[in-house]
Amino acid sequence: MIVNENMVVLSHERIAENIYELVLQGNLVDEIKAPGQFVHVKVGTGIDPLLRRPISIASHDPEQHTMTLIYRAEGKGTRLLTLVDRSERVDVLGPLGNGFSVEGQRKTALLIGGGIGVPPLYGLSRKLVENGWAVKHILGFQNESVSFYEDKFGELGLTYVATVDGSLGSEGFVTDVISEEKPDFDVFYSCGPTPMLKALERQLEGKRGFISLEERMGCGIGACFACVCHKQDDPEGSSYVKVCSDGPVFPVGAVLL
Amino acid sequence: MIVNENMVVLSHERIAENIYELVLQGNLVDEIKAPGQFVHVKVGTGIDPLLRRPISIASHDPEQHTMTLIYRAEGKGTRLLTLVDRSERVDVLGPLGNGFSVEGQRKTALLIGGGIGVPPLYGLSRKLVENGWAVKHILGFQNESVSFYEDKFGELGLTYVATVDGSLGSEGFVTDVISEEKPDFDVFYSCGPTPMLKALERQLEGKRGFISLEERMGCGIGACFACVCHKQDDPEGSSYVKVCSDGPVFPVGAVLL
Amino acid sequence: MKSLQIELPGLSLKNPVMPASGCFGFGREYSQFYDLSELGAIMIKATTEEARFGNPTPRVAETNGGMLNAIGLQNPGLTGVMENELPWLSQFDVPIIANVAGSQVEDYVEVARVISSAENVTALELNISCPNVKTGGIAFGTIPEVAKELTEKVKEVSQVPLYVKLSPNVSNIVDMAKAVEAGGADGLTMINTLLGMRLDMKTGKPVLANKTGGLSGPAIKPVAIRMIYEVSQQVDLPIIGMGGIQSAEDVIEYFYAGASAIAVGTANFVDPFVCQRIINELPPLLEELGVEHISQLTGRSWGKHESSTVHST
Amino acid sequence: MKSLQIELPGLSLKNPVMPASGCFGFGREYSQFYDLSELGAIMIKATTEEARFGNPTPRVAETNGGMLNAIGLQNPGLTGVMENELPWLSQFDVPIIANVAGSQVEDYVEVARVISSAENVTALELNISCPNVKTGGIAFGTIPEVAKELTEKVKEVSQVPLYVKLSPNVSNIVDMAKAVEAGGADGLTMINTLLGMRLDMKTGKPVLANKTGGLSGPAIKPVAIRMIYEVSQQVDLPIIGMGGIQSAEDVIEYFYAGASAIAVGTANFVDPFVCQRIINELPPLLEELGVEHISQLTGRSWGKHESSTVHST
Ligand SMILES: Cc1cc2nc3c(=O)[nH]c(=O)nc-3n(C[C@H](O)[C@H](O)[C@H](O)COP(=O)(O)OP(=O)(O)OC[C@H]3O[C@@H](n4cnc5c(N)ncnc54)[C@H](O)[C@@H]3O)c2cc1C
Ligand SMILES: Cc1cc2nc3c(=O)[nH]c(=O)nc-3n(C[C@H](O)[C@H](O)[C@H](O)COP(=O)(O)OP(=O)(O)OC[C@H]3O[C@@H](n4cnc5c(N)ncnc54)[C@H](O)[C@@H]3O)c2cc1C
Ligand SMILES: Cc1cc2nc3c(=O)[nH]c(=O)nc-3n(C[C@H](O)[C@H](O)[C@H](O)COP(=O)(O)O)c2cc1C
Ligand SMILES: Cc1cc2nc3c(=O)[nH]c(=O)nc-3n(C[C@H](O)[C@H](O)[C@H](O)COP(=O)(O)O)c2cc1C
Ligand code: FES
Ligand code: FES
Repeated sequence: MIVNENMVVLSHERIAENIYELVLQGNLVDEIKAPGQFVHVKVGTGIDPLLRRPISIASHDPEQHTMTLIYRAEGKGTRLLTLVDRSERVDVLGPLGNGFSVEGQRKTALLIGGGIGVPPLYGLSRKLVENGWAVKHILGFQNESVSFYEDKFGELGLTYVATVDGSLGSEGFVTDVISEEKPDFDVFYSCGPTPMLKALERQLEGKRGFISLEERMGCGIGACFACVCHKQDDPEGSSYVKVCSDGPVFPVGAVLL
Repeated sequence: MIVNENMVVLSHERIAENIYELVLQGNLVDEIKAPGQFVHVKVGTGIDPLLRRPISIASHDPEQHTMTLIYRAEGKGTRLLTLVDRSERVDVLGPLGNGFSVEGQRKTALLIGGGIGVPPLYGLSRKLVENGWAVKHILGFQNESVSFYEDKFGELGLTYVATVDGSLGSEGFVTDVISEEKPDFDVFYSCGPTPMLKALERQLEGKRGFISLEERMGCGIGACFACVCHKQDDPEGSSYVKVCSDGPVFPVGAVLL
Repeated sequence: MKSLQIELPGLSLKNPVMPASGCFGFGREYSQFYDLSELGAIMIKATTEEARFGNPTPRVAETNGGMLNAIGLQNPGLTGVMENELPWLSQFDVPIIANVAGSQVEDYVEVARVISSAENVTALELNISCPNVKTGGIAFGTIPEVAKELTEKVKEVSQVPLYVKLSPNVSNIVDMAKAVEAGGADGLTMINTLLGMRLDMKTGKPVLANKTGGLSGPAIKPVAIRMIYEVSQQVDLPIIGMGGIQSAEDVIEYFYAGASAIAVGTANFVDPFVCQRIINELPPLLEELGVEHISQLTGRSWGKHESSTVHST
Repeated sequence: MKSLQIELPGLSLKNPVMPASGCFGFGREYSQFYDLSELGAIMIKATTEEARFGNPTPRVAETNGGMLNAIGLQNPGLTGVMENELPWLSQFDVPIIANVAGSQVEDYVEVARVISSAENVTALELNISCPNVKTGGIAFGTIPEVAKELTEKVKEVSQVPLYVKLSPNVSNIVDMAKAVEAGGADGLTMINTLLGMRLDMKTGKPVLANKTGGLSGPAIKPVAIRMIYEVSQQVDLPIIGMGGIQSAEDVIEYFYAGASAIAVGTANFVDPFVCQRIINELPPLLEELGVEHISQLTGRSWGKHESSTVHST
């Protein structure tokens, strides 16, 4: 069930350049069904900014009723969000959308994340390991100063890092890592900028995989038709999917990127 | 000189129902010339609310570079202002306008205040006493719960209080107090709702006096022509005064109320 | 709540609060949050003859105190709405106002003819004002004569009362209102969105794929209030007001201006419970204001007396 | 700052930033805060033939992300401006754009004839769009033919280039722009305020004594951007853009849309230093964007190339 709750801030830290980790506590956490779901956050109480901001659930702890959001302070809303202090409250709507499906069979998964697409993969990786999967990670960042969580991913499985300027890990993109390392896997999971997802779709053609998409949103629950995408099997037609409610996670090949 | 300063909040207390006392510190205080001047306060940093709020300087302390504002939490802006905490900063433009003239001759002054018109009279009374004047006060409030500063005024001189419901002092309006007590005085000073000022103008016809006016404001410095009033000697004509820059204090009889 | 019950052409409203077209889909999503039967009515998403995908994305952008949208009338088409959406909605005890859109007169007429026959559609909202469709649209919403003719044609075929939704992007809103009144409209809904645009700092290009979009939200409320104030004094039709409504206080302001009911759009995205909240906040607020019935407030800004709805029912 | 220098008809601007008419008086008050010579230009308060008191108060009201004003063109009249204000302003090294207002053609013509002869007035801004004057005004701003004729008449007598200020309260802003271009305008300034209204919760009556007022501030920026985007592609006149500008980023957005310079109005009330601040913030921002000269940004949203000002000087 989707709930709207003023969640308590347990901690709020800057973990990289313009990257913040926000830990929230509340009953909303009990409703989280799968890694990859997101929440819609209202920053401030007034009309400035007016709209909610969609942010992925990076990970959550059912016992403590806590969830972690990791976001980049970019525009008006997220910059304002950084000012929220411990023990203050944040207006959150969620959990929203459908997350990554993590079936029980013990297999090997390759998780590929780019920039602020990395956060939801952490919760996913933990869940997969919990379910007995072997996990490998490829994390792409602009440069070292904006990178985060490499160590945490490292604890869960083999982790490659690529940065555009080579300041951390290998120089280049996640796709370069794949071509070089040729990691073998059964299923891949990816979240990041659309160009990266497109490149992966080509590079990993034929492989089973799931990708998480980003779109500008209004309602976040499927009512306003702001976040609609064409399906690959009907690129021109009127059939569609809504990123907010049908996604943000889709099987690779389902959606026209 | 008018300055725009982010002043430090030294204290911020609720002193009556919806009435708050805000003490601010900064160099702006050094520019205050006379009691009755006001400041233009920006609540919040964004566009909600957009405009500044004019608030009288209730009193100030040149040594400590502090000034006290007393305001009623009413609409969007003032209600938001109540949330500002100690040691935070408030964006203040001022001092604005011309205050009460307090010539040196030792005389007797009658200060008549109504509701949120009372605050500036406190600084005025202190100044007058300092200059060797005898002061009497008549303070009008809706009822006891929204009354404030009676004691402080009492320390400076004879103080009558009137409340509409009689819950404090005599029942009725400040004008009733005058008719009953017939206090004698040389000059009167008044600040309060326009209907009250009108009544006083009639009741104290012929007496020397100064009144402080309220008008909706834009710029607060005389540029936008939002706060203009006709003059009594040219009620229909194009001559005018600006409450923000020519006032808010005017000699009784100068402005058409 | 007796103090909120209102009778308008085709509409017996428990209360004058309804979600605005396009901001509530066909109700399914918001039914997760509260019982849709609590609403005064529901204005469903614009329906066109054929299913439409709408515009490419991005379709929304935020602005100061508002938002831009260029959805492009995406909808499942007349058949889809008749077969799936309306039957689903019939489980709720709430009148449906069907928002009718098209590119040319024939489309409008066909959609109106069919959809007005649905058992739970008790009124139509003729959308002559969508700023986000390339063809047609604009002329219908800005040229009085054209609006009048379309109103007449649609009125002929409609089995339920017809409300015409006015666009604010005109030099003279009163002329438009009078034209559709002459065309036989039973009521007005206003306002639709103001045509606006936002450009991206980095690229310099429009944020919306459609380039321009419709401005909605709190930012446009003063324009809507002004237009309803003007129109309500000049035409004898009930007005369902909308534009930036977020609270019960906003609703009261719309009634003062001349509205007989109101719709909430953008605010649903910020607070999915907003309509329910407003409905609950109204009765105590009316008591504070000392009025027995909300309709007594209609037109108070220009001195209209008592219930504005009588004459129009 | 070479990167900010702009040449427009009648205007050699150090930078493209100027206070908007009516939001800066005649400069006296703001001269307390900074040297007015730092400004690109100054658009002075509307001047009418006779001194005017304007509307009764309240004259302003706040709205979500904006404000309403109904000052009513209060000003000291042509003689007062010629004898007191303009001579006082001549102490500053800054071009003055005189905002010309009136109720009928003759007023406009007379004011334009006289004020354009003042030595520091280098351009006129024809205010055909003030929403707050009962007579005249409105027709001039909404009927292309009428606007064209007024422009011609004023152009005949003006000794300096003529900019016409467009009202956003029209169905088709491009028609208005083309009409005044045909009438001989040398440039456009846009937009003036949107007609709006706010009602008082307690009384139900309009907050403004004039009832309706002009909506300005951040709330209207998307409408202004859209109109400048449309007009700049259809007419060959330089545009001075305005509407809700608060920051250097806003200025860039206006240039992207098609503006060649901009004006700041309401923001002066919030931050008296806003124009100076924006002027200082622009150069570093341009560097970030990697452009040598701000005029290279004009019309980038619709793909216009390089300096837009050349053709118009
Ligand atoms: C399903 C989903 C999950 C996301 N998860 C994360 C996350 O875990 N961490 C993170 O840092 N970011 C995430 N994003 C991106 C995040 O929503 C945007 O960075 C954020 O909304 C930008 O808001 P702002 O106030 O910084 O920028 P503004 O410029 O103030 O935003 C203006 C408007 O545009 C929208 N917008 C701007 N950029 C984006 C974007 N990239 N995607 C969607 N809407 C956008 C905003 O929501 C707002 O409505 C996610 C986006 C989606 C759709
Ligand atoms: C010279 C002067 C001195 C003042 N001194 C004091 C004081 O010492 N203490 C105090 O409590 N109040 C004082 N006021 C009144 C105070 O400015 C208003 O109560 C306040 O602006 C209301 O803002 P709001 O956010 O509560 O209401 P909102 O409804 O949010 O205000 C909306 C708009 O209307 C304006 N406005 C509303 N009421 C008034 C009013 N009565 N006068 C002027 N503008 C108004 C606001 O400034 C704002 O622009 C003074 C007013 C003036 C002109
Ligand atoms: C995302 C979105 C979609 C809309 N779709 C429609 C529509 O399909 N038909 C219509 O008549 N109005 C549509 N509107 C306009 C609204 O119904 C309403 O008139 C407008 O948004 C003003 O109200 P608001 O400020 O409360 O949103 C839409 C508005 C938004 C924000
Ligand atoms: C208080 C006030 C007075 C104004 N007076 C005039 C005027 O005299 N002449 C004019 O052409 N525009 C006038 N305007 C309109 C502004 O010049 C400007 O076009 C409009 O406010 C939009 O810009 P902004 O959003 O930056 O304020 C006035 C605006 C305000 C707020
Ligand atoms: S954001 Fe509204 S439908 Fe997806
Ligand atoms: S408030 Fe602008 S002139 Fe007084």
